[in-house]
Amino acid sequence: MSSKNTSVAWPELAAFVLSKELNDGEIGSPGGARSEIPLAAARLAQLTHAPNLMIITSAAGFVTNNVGRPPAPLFHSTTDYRNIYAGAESVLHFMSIFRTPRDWFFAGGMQVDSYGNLNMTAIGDVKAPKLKGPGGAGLSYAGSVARRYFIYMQQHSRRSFVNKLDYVTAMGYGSGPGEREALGLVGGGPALVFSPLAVMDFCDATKRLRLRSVHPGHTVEEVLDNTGAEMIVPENVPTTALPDNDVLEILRTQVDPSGVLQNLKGSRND
Amino acid sequence: MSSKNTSVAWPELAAFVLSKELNDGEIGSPGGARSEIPLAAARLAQLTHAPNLMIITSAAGFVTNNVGRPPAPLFHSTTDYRNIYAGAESVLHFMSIFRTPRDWFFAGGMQVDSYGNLNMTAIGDVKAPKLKGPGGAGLSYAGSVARRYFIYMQQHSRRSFVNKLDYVTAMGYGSGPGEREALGLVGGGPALVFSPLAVMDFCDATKRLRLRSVHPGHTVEEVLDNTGAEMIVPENVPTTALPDNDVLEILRTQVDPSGVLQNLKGSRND
Amino acid sequence: METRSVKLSSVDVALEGLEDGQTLIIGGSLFHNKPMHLVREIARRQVKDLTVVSVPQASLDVDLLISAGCVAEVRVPYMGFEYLGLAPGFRKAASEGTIRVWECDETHLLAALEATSRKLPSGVAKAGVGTDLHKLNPDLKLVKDHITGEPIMAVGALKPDLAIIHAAAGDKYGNLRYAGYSFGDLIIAEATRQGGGKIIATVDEVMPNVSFTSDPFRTDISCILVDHVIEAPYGAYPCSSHGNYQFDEAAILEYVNAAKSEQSMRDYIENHIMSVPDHEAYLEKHVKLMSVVAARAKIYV
Amino acid sequence: METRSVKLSSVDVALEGLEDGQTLIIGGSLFHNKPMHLVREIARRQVKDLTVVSVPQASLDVDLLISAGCVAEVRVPYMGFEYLGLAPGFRKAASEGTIRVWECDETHLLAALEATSRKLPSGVAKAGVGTDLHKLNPDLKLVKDHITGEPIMAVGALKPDLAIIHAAAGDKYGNLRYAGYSFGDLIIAEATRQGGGKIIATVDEVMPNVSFTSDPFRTDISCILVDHVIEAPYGAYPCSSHGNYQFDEAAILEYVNAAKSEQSMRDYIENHIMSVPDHEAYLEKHVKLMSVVAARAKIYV
Repeated sequence: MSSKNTSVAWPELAAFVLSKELNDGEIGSPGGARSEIPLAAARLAQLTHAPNLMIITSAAGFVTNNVGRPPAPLFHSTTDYRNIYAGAESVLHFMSIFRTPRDWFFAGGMQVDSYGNLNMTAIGDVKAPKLKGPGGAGLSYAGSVARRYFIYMQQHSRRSFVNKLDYVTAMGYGSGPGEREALGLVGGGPALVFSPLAVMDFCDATKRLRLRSVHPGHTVEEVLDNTGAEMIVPENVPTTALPDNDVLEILRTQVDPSGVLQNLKGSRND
Repeated sequence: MSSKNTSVAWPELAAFVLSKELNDGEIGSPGGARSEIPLAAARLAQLTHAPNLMIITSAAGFVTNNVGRPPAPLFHSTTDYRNIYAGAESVLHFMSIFRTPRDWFFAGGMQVDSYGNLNMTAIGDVKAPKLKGPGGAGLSYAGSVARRYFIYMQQHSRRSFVNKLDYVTAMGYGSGPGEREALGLVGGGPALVFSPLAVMDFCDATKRLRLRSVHPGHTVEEVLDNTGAEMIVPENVPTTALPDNDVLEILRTQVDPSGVLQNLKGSRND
Repeated sequence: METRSVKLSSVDVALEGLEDGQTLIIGGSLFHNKPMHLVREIARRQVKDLTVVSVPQASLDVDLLISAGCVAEVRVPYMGFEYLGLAPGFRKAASEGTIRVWECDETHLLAALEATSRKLPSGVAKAGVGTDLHKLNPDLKLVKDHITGEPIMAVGALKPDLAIIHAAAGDKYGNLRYAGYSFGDLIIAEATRQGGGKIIATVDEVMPNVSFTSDPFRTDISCILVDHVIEAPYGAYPCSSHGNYQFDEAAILEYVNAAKSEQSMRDYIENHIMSVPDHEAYLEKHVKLMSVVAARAKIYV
Repeated sequence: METRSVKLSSVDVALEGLEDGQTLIIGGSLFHNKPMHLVREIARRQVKDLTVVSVPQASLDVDLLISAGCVAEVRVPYMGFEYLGLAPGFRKAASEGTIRVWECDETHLLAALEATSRKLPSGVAKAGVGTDLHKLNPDLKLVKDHITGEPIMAVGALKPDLAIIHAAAGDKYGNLRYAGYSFGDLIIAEATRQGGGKIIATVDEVMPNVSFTSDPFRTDISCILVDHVIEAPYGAYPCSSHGNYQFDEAAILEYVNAAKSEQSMRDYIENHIMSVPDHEAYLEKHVKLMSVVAARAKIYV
């Protein structure tokens, strides 16, 4: 298929943006409730600039590399058995999942604050919460060991980007520079936040959330209106770059031939 | 072959005596430097009174049961790959070897004292020992978790049975009753000591080494002359019972068809 | 020479000793290898006040037990339906305060299970340091590392009374082989055995023992870790038997939709659990041949 | 699309960075899966003051390094030749005080490796409580359990600089498959990787990558845990490649006998190590075709 004149759905944009964050030779795990996105990002990286990238589908222990292999379908879950067809070369024992390196992890969250701390526990009083979250999963673990990790939020609102979390389920930069080191957390902390509206990273000096780019069709004002967390806004905020046709072609023909990302619920904002 | 009129070598007697200590349904591991003996004991138990006994060849993780299968040769080492032919049904991951139950273990030692404490570290000053032992191996671990364990000594002398160990590598009953419990050691401690001269156990009340039986051709006096450790000697000490012909037949045709035990170095004392 | 005894059991025999208030640990993860047949049997027996543990992820299995009123406490690192949404029964019960939730990271639960499996009093994890988890969970203790003194999270050994797991195949002695991934089932079985509990496995099929002796390296869980084997074809349905058949998304969504009202959930439980006397009846009533044919075919994409 | 790089290496490239005083960990156990080719290469380079670690058991591998004068400290739970007797080089060096011995139980070393593999500062074991081990080894610390307060032995994380292991087969990317048991090689590779060290694997043969993708559950060690793969047929000889070929007892006894005098050991080392430039030359000089044919045939009893 030709990808020309086909608008890019935000999950596709997410996969593209995140894929560029992954370097050749790294080892990492896609995760979170919408793991199609990081899984696609990692496979896209393998098939473009990072042929030695190894993916561990954490919860199922498959270690995969799809370089030079026939396209494999993208599935909704990293725990799906059929991920074995995407170049699985080994399967880690369950306990070995926690004994192997991660250059990166992906994490979702119900709430994120301006230091990249995450809440997956509850909104409101945990004794009788307005919204009970799914729980800590492996977020705190991943955040403590991974060289860095990427946060992707399915909504960008004042309820999801807040200054004070109802509960800290996983620590990002805590309350600022030096706190991770003081606690002996060996991982580097969150590197980037992706939302349906924008890409954000963290200021090296202050560890504060910082607006990096705004997706096409959206504005800085719109982002700020929907952000309850303090955020550094540089003078010039570029528009999030779209994948060129070659990369989009690889994404749509080799990484996600069945169009799972294009058809994700709420994937369209055009 | 008929086993009649064939004298029983002490390693065969050891295998027979020890096999009677193993109960149906138990799980255990043969070990020690002469592991042919406990391995033969466990297989003999499987083929006589304990068909549900499961053997874990600890260092190699094979879980075996040879009931109803063709006879398998006996090998010198429990780590020998060929033990897989003795009814291996599963192979434990290495770390799972330390996460599975043991109703019994077998242990050797350079020195044993009257509370069943063992020295595998060194004879003489460890900085420049007269004899450097092979080290702790898994003796202390086994002694700490196994429901009980059996000690077999290759020599019975005043140098191997002593009142004070040069070093305590693995704790038996320490310095007496209650000490294991006080330290939170969940295993039950040593149950029996087998030597080329005699069978010894431990008095329930005092946890002291106690003479249980003397092998045919040997005397209580001979045992005492060669024992440097304090030992309880009951008024009547029976002779160690020999296997009957049926059991000896099973031992020599199904457990050890190639006569490994009969031909062990120093296996003859007749 | 005597012969070995077999561990093939009926559900009734296997579940003897199941009591209110016990700690139940469930194998598999998310929609995979969930022993759904046993989950339904436990729910049908209307056991109360269970502490239900599952690691790393639970979905329909634990949520159904909550909806059926069997659960007092949930110890699950991730409790949800992943791309199909949040766990409705869990969410409702937590909001209404009718269940306790043991807030944790998966490495806390694993440390507690590993400690038991090694007969150690406790385990540690770095996860949780810098979070609120230990403020919400009294079993998590922020301590100083024995050697470096740095902050670390300690948790006591966890000893389940009963473990239920599902494998693609097993033999009559209790050896198990999975078609796909076995997730946390091994450490679950090890911890349950070492803690003095009971392990029940359902299997899609019983294979001859020679299938295991011919390739013992392929045995995922040894018979020394299994007390009862129950032959239950499609025993994980509507979840997957990982690598053997896929999960039935429509059947899982049927539960999610039933959770929209108390009446519809009562109807669902009556229809899927209370009114079906056994596994055969369940398959007769709720599983079409073509749907399992499709679930199998999907394995190959 | 770019292509993947391969990890097939020469010994010289793989051993770059090997230095006096490093911590070397050796895989396999007793007479099995010992990477003897690499052991000889390391000995031939006359590296000094190594801390040599092996778990659970070492024999010819570590003893040869001691006899060749490469070792300052030994960290091996069981150091001996099992039914073939005590380890002569180890025994001599320990008696003369020319090496340090890290007295331990195997669970102490495993706790130290597991801690590193999980990026934890330390690990614990119950073993050692009630013994003299911690009085002989300052790295073992008798402490109170974080939760129960009972006595327990703590040990700091151990981070090897270099791990050498031997597998029956591997692919060009570093995936490894063993024919028999892999002993402690996995936790050794995990701890070395997580501690920042390097992992070198010798393999009896290099198999195509498709042999691994066709059955990934059969892969014993993933390529993410291997830095260099060296094709070395009979690379474990005279030890076994477990399940691939048996060890050569006569060849091992040749070493044991050589240890009876310093001169005969010097001759042995000259003959087996210093005078052979590479693996091919070693096989030419010391391994008869019929002895490996026999070693293979013995696998089947």
